[in-house]
Amino acid sequence: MTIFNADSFGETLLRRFAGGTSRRGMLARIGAALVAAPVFPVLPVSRAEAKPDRSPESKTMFARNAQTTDDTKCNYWRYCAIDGTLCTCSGGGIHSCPPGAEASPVSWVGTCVNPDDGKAYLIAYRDCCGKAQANRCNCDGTDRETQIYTQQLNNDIIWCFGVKNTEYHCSTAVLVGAA
Amino acid sequence: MTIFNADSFGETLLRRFAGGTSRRGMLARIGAALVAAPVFPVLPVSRAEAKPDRSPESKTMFARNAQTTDDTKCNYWRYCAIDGTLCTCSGGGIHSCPPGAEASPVSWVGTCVNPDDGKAYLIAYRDCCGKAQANRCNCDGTDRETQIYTQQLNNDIIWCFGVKNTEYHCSTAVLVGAA
Amino acid sequence: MNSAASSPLSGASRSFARSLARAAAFGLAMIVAAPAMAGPASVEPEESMLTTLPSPKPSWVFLQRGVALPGTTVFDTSTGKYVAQIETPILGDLAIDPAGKHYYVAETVWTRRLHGTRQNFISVYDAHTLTLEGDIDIPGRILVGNRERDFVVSDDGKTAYVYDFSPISSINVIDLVKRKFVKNVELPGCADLIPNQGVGVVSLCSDGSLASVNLTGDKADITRTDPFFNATGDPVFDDVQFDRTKAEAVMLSYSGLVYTAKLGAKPVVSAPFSIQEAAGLRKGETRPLDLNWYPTGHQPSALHRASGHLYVLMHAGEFWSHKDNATEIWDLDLAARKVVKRIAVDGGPNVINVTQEPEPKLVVLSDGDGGNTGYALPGTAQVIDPATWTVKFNLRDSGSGLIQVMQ
Amino acid sequence: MNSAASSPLSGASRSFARSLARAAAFGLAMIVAAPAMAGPASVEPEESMLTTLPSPKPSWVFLQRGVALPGTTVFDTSTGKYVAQIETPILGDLAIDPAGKHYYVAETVWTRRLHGTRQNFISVYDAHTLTLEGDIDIPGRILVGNRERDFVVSDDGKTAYVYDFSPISSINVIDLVKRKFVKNVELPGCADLIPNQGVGVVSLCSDGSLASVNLTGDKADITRTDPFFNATGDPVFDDVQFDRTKAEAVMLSYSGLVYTAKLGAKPVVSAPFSIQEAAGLRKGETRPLDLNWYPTGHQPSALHRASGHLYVLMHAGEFWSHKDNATEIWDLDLAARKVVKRIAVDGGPNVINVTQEPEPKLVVLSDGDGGNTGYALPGTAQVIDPATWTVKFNLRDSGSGLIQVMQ
Repeated sequence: MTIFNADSFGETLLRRFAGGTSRRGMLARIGAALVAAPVFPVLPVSRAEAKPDRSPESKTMFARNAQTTDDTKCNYWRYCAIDGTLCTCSGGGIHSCPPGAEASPVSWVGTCVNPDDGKAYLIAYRDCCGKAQANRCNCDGTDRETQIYTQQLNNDIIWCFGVKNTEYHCSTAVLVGAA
Repeated sequence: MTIFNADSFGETLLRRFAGGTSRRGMLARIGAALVAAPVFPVLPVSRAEAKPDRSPESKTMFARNAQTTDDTKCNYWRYCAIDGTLCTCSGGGIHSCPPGAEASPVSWVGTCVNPDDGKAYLIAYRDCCGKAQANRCNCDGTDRETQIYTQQLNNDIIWCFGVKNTEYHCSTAVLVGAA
Repeated sequence: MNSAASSPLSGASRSFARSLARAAAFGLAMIVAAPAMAGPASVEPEESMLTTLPSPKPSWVFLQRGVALPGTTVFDTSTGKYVAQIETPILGDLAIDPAGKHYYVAETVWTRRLHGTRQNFISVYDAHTLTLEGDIDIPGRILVGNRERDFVVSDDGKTAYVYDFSPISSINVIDLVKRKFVKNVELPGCADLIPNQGVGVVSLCSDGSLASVNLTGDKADITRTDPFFNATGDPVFDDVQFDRTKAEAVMLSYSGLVYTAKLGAKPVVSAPFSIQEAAGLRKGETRPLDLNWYPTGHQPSALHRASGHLYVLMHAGEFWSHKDNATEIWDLDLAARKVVKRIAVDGGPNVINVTQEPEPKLVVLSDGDGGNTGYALPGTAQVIDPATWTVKFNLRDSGSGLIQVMQ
Repeated sequence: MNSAASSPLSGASRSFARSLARAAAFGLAMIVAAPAMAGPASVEPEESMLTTLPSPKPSWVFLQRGVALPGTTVFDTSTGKYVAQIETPILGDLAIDPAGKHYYVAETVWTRRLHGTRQNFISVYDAHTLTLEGDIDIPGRILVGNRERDFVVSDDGKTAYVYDFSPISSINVIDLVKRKFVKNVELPGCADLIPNQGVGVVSLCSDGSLASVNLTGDKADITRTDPFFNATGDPVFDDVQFDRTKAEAVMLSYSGLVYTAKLGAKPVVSAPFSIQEAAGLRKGETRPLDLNWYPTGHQPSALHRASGHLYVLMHAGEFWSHKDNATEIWDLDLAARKVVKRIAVDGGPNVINVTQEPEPKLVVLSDGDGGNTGYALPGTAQVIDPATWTVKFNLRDSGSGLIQVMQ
């Protein structure tokens, strides 16, 4: 049975950040809060199973209808698993918080297909925190979105950690890399 | 020039509570928080001018269209100067707070005409406090409603004083007496 | 409310009285509540009264007003009437004392609204007066809306469990008798708390297992079942249904698999069956493009304990559309593994619950209601009688999120 | 926003880093912001950035989101674009530093939301980053919505005045340079604060006078003008318009009388004139039954200082309907005492303001907007060019209450 297969989520990050580094070394680096790293629940990710499926059959309804030109619309390609108010409508940008809001260094993630190249990318939905909800352009993408026992893939949680105040203002969709 | 003429508001209360009592004595009784009393700004009310005008010409649009049967509707006669959520729609009554809410002992007032007898009555709009706004049946009557420098006749102020928490929940319309 | 009792308003405090005298001395006119001392008047002045409530009834339904307005409204599904408002904040969690004597609200506030110090606590309200009896401070709690399994009370009403994610995953254990926080127990890789009487709690885990957390000893002991579901490929909804009397949990996956588990020191999970197959259709897939009927919503199912019927919000669509609005309610007889009724439902609900009366009533609502404002304001809940499948009442301005009932 | 500058996100705190390491050790997967250390990837990973603002512009408008949702939205009336959100709570008051360096928010919170300790303070925000620089505690403040004259800043930006009603009527004086509460001054029978540079404040009183509160000495000295209006029979609206450069206040009564006052140590009030007569109609009555055009709204008028034009929300009706929705805007030339234009307005606004640009823009809104929900949610504000009387922009989801501009 597959334990963790959110596309290549794990594989990518292992590739990008772990490389020859040991798991222990990786944790040490997380400890310094300098790098991103996934540490999987209970069992390490199976690389074989984590391979992204890029066949047309893998494309969700969202992916089939996504666009790449307007990041203030819910069907912008990166928003495949977002939930909340778009920072792009609220004085921020696709990877910028509005003035006075603080970006959570920790986020949930999605794997979204860019219709321009047909490739899957890992998106970090970083919440901007510490201000009352902007409530401008509310979107809810649910591609591969799970429940709260798999937190990093759940978009209902207020992802405001390591910030001064966890009030939720809006969400960004930061491109982390190819999936 | 008339300094205070909100119908017989002043006159009534002077008649009911002051009687032969001195102004000083009246204040002492307010100090004991046992009685209601108006103490007028700067100048004492002129009794002659404070006489209620019961001619049809004195009837506002609200009074001409008021009813006496359904206290969950905005045109119920006592609501001529109310502003807010009706407690009658929110688990309370015309002079009862909903469970968990605390009635402010201080209130703003209105002078409303009861269409059944054509007489004017003094109504104390006592806010129920300490719970989030009920937001059920919102009404805004403006008969003789003034601005905040004449607080006792203004219905925008949160009239929650002497209660544990001043969060506004809903408003009652307590009959004080004939005007 | 007919059932409400009344008692006279207690007098103002002395310090307030002093402040009032001072205000009066400075020329402020006002009316003070004062029926007792009223002089002669043509009309008897009224007293301000307080209203009280009976114990929570099985016919009552508790509807969160959503993420824009705080508060949980209570309606009686027998009469369609509004009962009262319970003071739940936005993202607060309500738990009802099984004995009906208290309402518990788990909440998080900053001392200065959007700054200051974060505080996490359980507010204890008297069920009859809705007055606050006190707070129980706890170290933390998850901030997420529309979940019933982040704050649960044991069947005997003595212990509360609050899920925390900080982002360390853990459980806070609270003694409701002593009104004291007891301990925090780490719960790696799991969430969603189901009370497991005499043991502790059972929890869903991201490896596809159930964890049984034994909290009877000094040290928490966590054991897991074998993985039985795919947490990323076909997750079971957080919204686990639980039958206290049978100690049985019912879980539903995105694709429509129905699992039941017998709780206890070592939970036992049954082999799943497909709700679509139980309706005579083909099994749900776990890939997009294939159209089928799927369970949906934040609160997609409701178990009527006595009859063993599971009512499920369903919609026609593709996989990964598990938050869509429902167009049908399916009535699943769990013992018979058969969908006995499929009923079209208006208003696109995505939350459902059922009262635990012998003749139950379903309550459904579209989480995120409030017209076209997009603000998730209280909308109109429908009370449906599953005996006749007719809408008995429309509860206006009722809720926009989680629906709860007396267990 | 074109005008916004960006700066890289600062790193997470060390204590959070520790907690993260602990979380990781317990099997939690997450993504941490980490652009700098990123290894080779086909796409360059993005950094999280912060956005900053220019100083407040005369073309900006500040719209309170109302009594259901906290926050004040800022829009640019030159572009119709959303700029940012300032953190005003429900019933909070915003004041803009005349120098444009800070936003000040007077607010009231309980330490535990609906219980605990009441706190009243002024939050100081940097105008460029909108970060909170600190709080200034004050003893109290009135709780009322939609008023601009409960929290004002002196023309030199050094002193703030907060009106308190507890129910004793008073003024709290705050030193904005030292960021300290200075003193509380009792203000019997008066409210609504107008900064009176070099003296203190001027205030409207219930005997129909203006009080001048001299705060330069150790003891506050209050002098009053002769009564000039009828506070109960024909009140002037709280929403006094004030021209800082001329030290002149403009007041408008329910019946349509326009008063101007020259401020100073001893304010001088001019004889009023009727806005209806200025429009060639008969004077407004102060009794019901007589139909006429009357000023209306929570913020019924807006003064364009440079041109001396007062824009007034008007409606046809009877006296005591001063909160009705407006159907016209009247353009009153104060010096000429003439209504030079009457324009029909859609949407029934009851708040109005005007930017202080050489070519001003009017902004109107229906306080209590938000569709048919009755919740006073942010609605659509109209930006009107009074040169052409055309709607330049519709600002959606903008406000539902007070409208403010740079003075």
